[in-house]
Amino acid sequence: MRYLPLSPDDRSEMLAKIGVDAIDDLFADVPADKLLTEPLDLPRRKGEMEVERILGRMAGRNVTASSVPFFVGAGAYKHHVPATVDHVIQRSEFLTSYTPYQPEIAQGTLQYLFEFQTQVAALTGMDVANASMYDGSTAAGEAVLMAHRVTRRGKAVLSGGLHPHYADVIETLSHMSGDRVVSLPADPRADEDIIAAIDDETSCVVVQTPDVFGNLRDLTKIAEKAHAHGALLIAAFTEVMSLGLIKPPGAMGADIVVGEGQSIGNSLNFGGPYVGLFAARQKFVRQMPGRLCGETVDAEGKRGFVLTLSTREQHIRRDKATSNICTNSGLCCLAFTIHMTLLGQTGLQRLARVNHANAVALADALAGVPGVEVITGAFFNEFTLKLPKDAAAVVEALADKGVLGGVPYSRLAPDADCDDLLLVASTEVNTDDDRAAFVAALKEVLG
Amino acid sequence: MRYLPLSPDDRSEMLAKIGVDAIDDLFADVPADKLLTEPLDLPRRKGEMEVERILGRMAGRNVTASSVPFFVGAGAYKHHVPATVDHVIQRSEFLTSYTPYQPEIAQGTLQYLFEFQTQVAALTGMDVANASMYDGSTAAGEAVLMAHRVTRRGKAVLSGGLHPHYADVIETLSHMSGDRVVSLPADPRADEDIIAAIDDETSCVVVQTPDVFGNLRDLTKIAEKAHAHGALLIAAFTEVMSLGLIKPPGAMGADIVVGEGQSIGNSLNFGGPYVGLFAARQKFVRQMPGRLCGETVDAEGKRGFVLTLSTREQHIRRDKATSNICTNSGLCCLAFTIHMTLLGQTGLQRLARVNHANAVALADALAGVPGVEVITGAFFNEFTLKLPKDAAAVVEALADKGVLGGVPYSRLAPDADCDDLLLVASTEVNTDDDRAAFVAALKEVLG
Amino acid sequence: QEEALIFESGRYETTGVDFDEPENFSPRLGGLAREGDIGLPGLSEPETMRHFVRLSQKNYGIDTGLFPLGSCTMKHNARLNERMARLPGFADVHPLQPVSSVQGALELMDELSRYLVTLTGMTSVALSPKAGAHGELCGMMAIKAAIDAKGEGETRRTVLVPESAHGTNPATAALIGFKVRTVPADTDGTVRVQAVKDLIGPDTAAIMLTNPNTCGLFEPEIVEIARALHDAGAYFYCDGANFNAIVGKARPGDLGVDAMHINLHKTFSTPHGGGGPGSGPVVLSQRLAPFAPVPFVTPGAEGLILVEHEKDADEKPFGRITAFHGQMGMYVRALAYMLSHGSDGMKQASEDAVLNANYIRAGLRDLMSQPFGDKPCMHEALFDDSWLKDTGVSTLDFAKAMIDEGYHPMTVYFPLVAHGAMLVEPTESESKSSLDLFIASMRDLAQAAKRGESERFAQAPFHAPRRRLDETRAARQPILKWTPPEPMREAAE
Amino acid sequence: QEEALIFESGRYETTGVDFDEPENFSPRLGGLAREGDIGLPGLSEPETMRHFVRLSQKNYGIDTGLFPLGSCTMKHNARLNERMARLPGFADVHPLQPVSSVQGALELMDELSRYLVTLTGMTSVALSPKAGAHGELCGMMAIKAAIDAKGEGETRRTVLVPESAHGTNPATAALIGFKVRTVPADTDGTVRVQAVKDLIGPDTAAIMLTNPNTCGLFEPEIVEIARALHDAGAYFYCDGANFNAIVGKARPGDLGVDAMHINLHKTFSTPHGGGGPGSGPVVLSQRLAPFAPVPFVTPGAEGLILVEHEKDADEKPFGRITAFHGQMGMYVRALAYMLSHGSDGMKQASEDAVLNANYIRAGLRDLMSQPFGDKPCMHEALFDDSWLKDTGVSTLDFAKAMIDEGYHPMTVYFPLVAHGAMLVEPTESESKSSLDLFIASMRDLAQAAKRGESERFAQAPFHAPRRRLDETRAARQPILKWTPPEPMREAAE
Repeated sequence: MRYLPLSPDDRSEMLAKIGVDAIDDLFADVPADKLLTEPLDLPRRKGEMEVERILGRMAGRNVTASSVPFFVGAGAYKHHVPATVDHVIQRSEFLTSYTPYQPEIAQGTLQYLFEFQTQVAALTGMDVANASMYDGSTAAGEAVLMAHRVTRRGKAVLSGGLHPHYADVIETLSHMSGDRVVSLPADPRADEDIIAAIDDETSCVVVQTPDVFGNLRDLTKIAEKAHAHGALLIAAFTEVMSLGLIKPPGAMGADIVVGEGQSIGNSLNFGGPYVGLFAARQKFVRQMPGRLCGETVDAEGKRGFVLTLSTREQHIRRDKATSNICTNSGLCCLAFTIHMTLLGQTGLQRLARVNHANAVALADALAGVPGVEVITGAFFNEFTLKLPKDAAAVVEALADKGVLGGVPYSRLAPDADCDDLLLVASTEVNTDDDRAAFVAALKEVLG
Repeated sequence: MRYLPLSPDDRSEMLAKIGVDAIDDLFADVPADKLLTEPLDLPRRKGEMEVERILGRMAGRNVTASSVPFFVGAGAYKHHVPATVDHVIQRSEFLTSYTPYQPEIAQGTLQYLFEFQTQVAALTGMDVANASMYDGSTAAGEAVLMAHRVTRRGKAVLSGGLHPHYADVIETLSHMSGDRVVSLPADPRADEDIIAAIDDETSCVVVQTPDVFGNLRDLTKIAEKAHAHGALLIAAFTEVMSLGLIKPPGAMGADIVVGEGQSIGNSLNFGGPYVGLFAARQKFVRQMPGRLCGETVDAEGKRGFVLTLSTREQHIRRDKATSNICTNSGLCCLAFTIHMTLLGQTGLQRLARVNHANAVALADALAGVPGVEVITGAFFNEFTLKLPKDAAAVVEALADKGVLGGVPYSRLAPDADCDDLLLVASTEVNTDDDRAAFVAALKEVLG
Repeated sequence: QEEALIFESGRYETTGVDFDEPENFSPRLGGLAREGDIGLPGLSEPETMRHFVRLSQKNYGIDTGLFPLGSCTMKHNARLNERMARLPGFADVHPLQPVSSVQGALELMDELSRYLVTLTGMTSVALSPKAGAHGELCGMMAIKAAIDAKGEGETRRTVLVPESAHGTNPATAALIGFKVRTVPADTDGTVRVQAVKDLIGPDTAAIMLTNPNTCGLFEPEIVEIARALHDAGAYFYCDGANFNAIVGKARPGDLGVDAMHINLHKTFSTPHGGGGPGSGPVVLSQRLAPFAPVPFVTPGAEGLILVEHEKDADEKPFGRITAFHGQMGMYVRALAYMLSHGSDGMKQASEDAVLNANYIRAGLRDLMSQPFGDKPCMHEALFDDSWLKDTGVSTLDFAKAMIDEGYHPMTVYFPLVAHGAMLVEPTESESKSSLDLFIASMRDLAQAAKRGESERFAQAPFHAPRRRLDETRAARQPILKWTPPEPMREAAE
Repeated sequence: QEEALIFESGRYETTGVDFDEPENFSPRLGGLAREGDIGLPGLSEPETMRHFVRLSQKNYGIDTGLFPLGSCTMKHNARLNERMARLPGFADVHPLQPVSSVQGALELMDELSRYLVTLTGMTSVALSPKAGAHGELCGMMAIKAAIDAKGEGETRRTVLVPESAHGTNPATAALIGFKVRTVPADTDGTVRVQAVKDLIGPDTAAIMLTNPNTCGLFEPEIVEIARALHDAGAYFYCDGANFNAIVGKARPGDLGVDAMHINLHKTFSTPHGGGGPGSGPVVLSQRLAPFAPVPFVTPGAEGLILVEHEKDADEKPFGRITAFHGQMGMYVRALAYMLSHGSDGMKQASEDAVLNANYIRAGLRDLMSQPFGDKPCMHEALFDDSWLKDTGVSTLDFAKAMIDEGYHPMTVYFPLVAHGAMLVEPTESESKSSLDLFIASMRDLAQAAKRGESERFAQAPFHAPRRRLDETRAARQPILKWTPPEPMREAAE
């Protein structure tokens, strides 16, 4: 077996050295009737070529984003990732290393985490960022728990523009931990009165911008109201690239910012792995979940980096920890950091403008399809269409025509009574031909 | 431009430091009327995404070996290369290094070259091997030149079973250098009397096994006759994997062994880059072309490796060099060495048996097609069919049916009057389904 | 040469990505355009490449040497698996595409589930947890949901956790409102059924027990412990971090486990990647299966279906724990591992992992001390620091000295039940000659410690990218991001 | 830790590749089956990975630091190009598939040819040469064929080669039977037209001249030299190794060149790979174009055609120089480079390469000596060793001391026209800050040499995987492969 270096002779020699007769002598603590004697009902070993065939066949049954006019977003976005990124993250020293608990031989990981934290803080306009969470949705869940800790209150208010998956994650967690959640109704046109929902029991209010419908939200007044009531504003986003073009939550009064970082450096991957971004104001740093990398010096006075403030964490604090998180999204952070380094703010801003321009062009083109209404006013690279038909059926019909035309909102929230809404995203990968194909197909489907 | 780190400000500062006013002051030696003032008639810079689209479109116009039943060989073979190989050869320290002229910081390259040389010597059954040539054909050309040097004679005898491209390369080189070549006629059934062609003017006789038609050749008697006349036997091969199963040329009296190493570790690449293998008897080592890596010690007595015997080479000996070769196939050697290390003789022998078994099964299946004759008796993974029709037309017709069914010999040697011969190869990648598809398609084409 | 931070070497106007500026469009940003510098310098592509390659050279990985980090399972990461995960059909597919366009992806999830269920002898699997601790959370939520469904939510509020447990166990339990009670370990490092029974009461919701445990020992009374819990109406959560020792040798389902997470990045060798991403599917017993969260894959009339909402489920999902469907990229890698090994290879891998650990144990037992006596271990060998008594060398010193020998240290000071613990897990990926070399190096170090060569230890490492780092300073005045130097202010002071 | 050879760590029975043994077949090997051990040990996959990763750690590459190897052009290797070369449509295509099934591959070759012809101002290109020296051979063969076609084959037997030329030039000329005459360099490092005219005679076949030359200088009289050759009925072969300095700035065709090879691995950045593979297409003037070897791509009625035999050509190909069609993998990378840069980017790259070289020259000119005076260079700056006189430090010592500073040395002792030459080529891939750091390090070293700190140099390198290696010993008793130790024989002696 190609992965196992021991030969039968090795095994015999080693058993002798250990002083037992047979391998199962080492499994003596397993109750005899529980020790398996027959192989499990699974196929035997396969060579590389066979594995490639099996998985290649499965992969071939999926329609890839690059192979069709593609406009699917709603929390994950198709962007072009430079080849440098994937090359570097596959380097043995990054790919096959562990959490940097031995900092002397993990400065590579630690320095990029420090760079990552700095980048995320800059992007969000916040004081500090951690070394990542699993994804945007779990980061949002952790943010609510953190707000509860900070405020010592247990009621979260969720905007109706929050991605329903994010809301579900928060609600599940809150239900389990015995906290309360007030979720405002779905809000396609961003005209909800979230301010009215904030009271003195509120620990936090969670608002997403761009919201799930694509609307850009001004958080300033919500922050003021929240702060006036002793509550925190948690700002969320699912498209980090928007921060190249729109005002960051930190500049609008957010106390905690969470979001999905997938768009920078990471592939779609059918939903994961992604990278959750988590940033906060300096004063809350000791209540943050997750790993933090900090600067220090070594015994010779040279600058170096270590994981720090670990007394917040589960491996030290156990049941008093700020979170149970252990593994995070290390390698996805690295991908993020490399891509962001390549971009720099100049590249990020330009790329964001390309995204926005493509989305504007698409919105204008789709608005010309009879029966279609673009209901999103201010947006980044995603907006909502109101259709004269059931959006889910339209999406299926578009797929039959070779266009992946977006996400029916009803797929995210079947009970929201928004079956005619279609979320449509456009990024730098879309061409004029893609847009024309979408318009033509939509006309046919609706016609 | 993403590849150019200098900013406009940098450039100005640097010009000032150098003491010139403008960049073209540094191009002052270019005759003024020859200095280009307008951009050349080529497109301007493109982003990664655009380049991927352009080249992806071109790539998409080719039929890949993995996508169809594939039986094309004749000097290049479709094998499965483990993922480890491509990962390692892309490591920055291998990919972006230079010829190891500074051995203290190139021990990685040098050690694998030493391992490569040892592997090639073992495979071919020879005393020494060099650190690679461009490919098998140019290695063959160099071998003939070397034989001329060793014997101080100028007449090479080429077997009619030698790959016509290899013969062409030798003939072109000999024509240019003023040497003589006697090429025996094409010899599909391996019944030529090569021994009769050897005389006292002969510097070398070049025989391929498995030959271009797939025949396995016993070289022993040819070697005896050559040696009796003071000539050298140059043994050639185009399928290195055959050496896992058949007697090596070194055991049959060859003086120089040359061949194509592509099958181990390297992709088809539409013909290149490949890796030429070159091995010889110890006594001829100082007449060998190409780089040689040797063992030595460093100032502390530790084992280390260096390029050696460089007084043979062009950068020292100039017009007295054994060859003009400089760059060789470094990274392809590495791929070869890694794949061969993974295989070991146990894996190589097994893989060779799989190849042979698949070829035997295919030969038996094709022999059942009416009008088709398998004319090769002893073979490894390739053999020749005699068809009732023009082989080139059959191959085209098979391609229309989605089967890449081999190489018409007439494509290699249009003047050989062998238009009905088809060279067919089968390796470990072929399945029962592939064979069945080939048989069915061939029946249709011939029926 | 020191490697500067990108904030020190980069410039705001530099970019290593080429796009043309879009022309002729009217922004529709509603007055929310960002203004001013973001604070993100860029580097050209050559500079970027060199920066990160040079950073990587300051790291240690499995590919560069033996990585005996106990409990972490640093085994070989096959590049085949990386290649498979990058197939466009897996990597370039959106989680919200129409399910008709992702049938191969659902098939992969379904096949992975089948493997996991077969290997563990359980009823079903929840794939979506993003890492081990997330899997713990998922499993404990399922237990809580089951308790709630029985109307015992108000009473069953206590979770038993052995003192040797991973920190994630109590943290997870506490996160969703359980009280944690610690189960003491026996003198042999395992948990006695009696110790559990002593703590079981009507308030007991579950136990969270690692098996094989964090001392590297198979819990010999695990079946009895499970029965005791079940008899009391409570559940058995098994921390599956060490499942790699028994794959193909024993099935958690046969032992009475109700829920167990599987670290795909340990047992099934998806790369650790310097701290993630992981993946932590949870296998569930029949009692808990109905409560598995959305989404999950299930057969439908026209192919596989993805159930994404509680109302679409036949059972009683407790909710959703993450956006989308989990760590697809890790599923592909794990399935590639399983297909490659097969049932025979996975069993052999477990045996080799255990054999290798015992071989190290046998090679060091005369010099180093085993806290629970000289007896076989599973996939990791535990030593304590009693053999270092009076040498002036601490476990930490010893670990740092290993760096100078070219090794990554073992896990230290965990589990807490062993004083100055050193937990060595070689995994099945090491050859005998590699282990021999490691043992020889450790023996050499151990003898040096006993000879009193304390300076070799106290200051170690000497031969690493950094000498020992000041962690106290880092925590006292945390510097968590780069800030521009303020030469003016410094000059004024 | 030392890294053993695979022959020391591997075993004959080990394999890291899994295939099932074929069943039920009768070998058809005609009595030529191989018997006994081949002598090739195998390693498992984890061992193989670690072995080669650890070997790589003993190497220096562009990605790890500045690599100022003059004449070698160690510029950034974009991974986009690697990705493109690995597209199955290029990598998984056989050279002898029906041409109807490889139209995209032929299109790529055609497009690459168009770029090369446009950049050089020449008539056509022969793509198939496998590396630079092979391209020289191809070009000189074309010249020989042209001479033969004019019936001058017996008389025109001499090739002029400046003393500063690469060794490949005279070696190539000699390989195909030309006599080599050396053209002396002028005191300014360039070739005077008069020096050429002094050697031209009816026996002159061609000159082989590098431009920009190996001293990093553009030959100012190149147009006159070309004219002198042409007037005498001879040809001008230009060694294109340094074409990277003038891409987009000047075209060899405008200068009178008849043939020039292009090192795709230098000018167009296909990776050097530790010594190859390279690719050396040759551009040809109208006078030589008819003699280009087979194969080549040409338009046909139904798409592109591959002309593989002389009889199928309209012109007079001189033959074939390699099997198949050349280095496709390198063509893809080179075209990706060209598409990415565009005409604007390639011109800028040339300018930046020249600017960077002059910046280094300017930064070191007060400390180090320039053999031909203080004047601008092209893409590489040449120093000699006169500034080291009386320091006891040689060029070699200085180069080895650079290793301790973290740099790959420059090219040393080449070109031969400068005593103790040091040829520095930074390429356009280096940033100003990288150059500043390099200059500072060189200045520090140079001052140390002048201060007489000779021990820092004589024993260098100190900080490398190996100290200085004994090359004499390697050459005296060459050990070119591993042989099993013979303990019995040794014991007997």
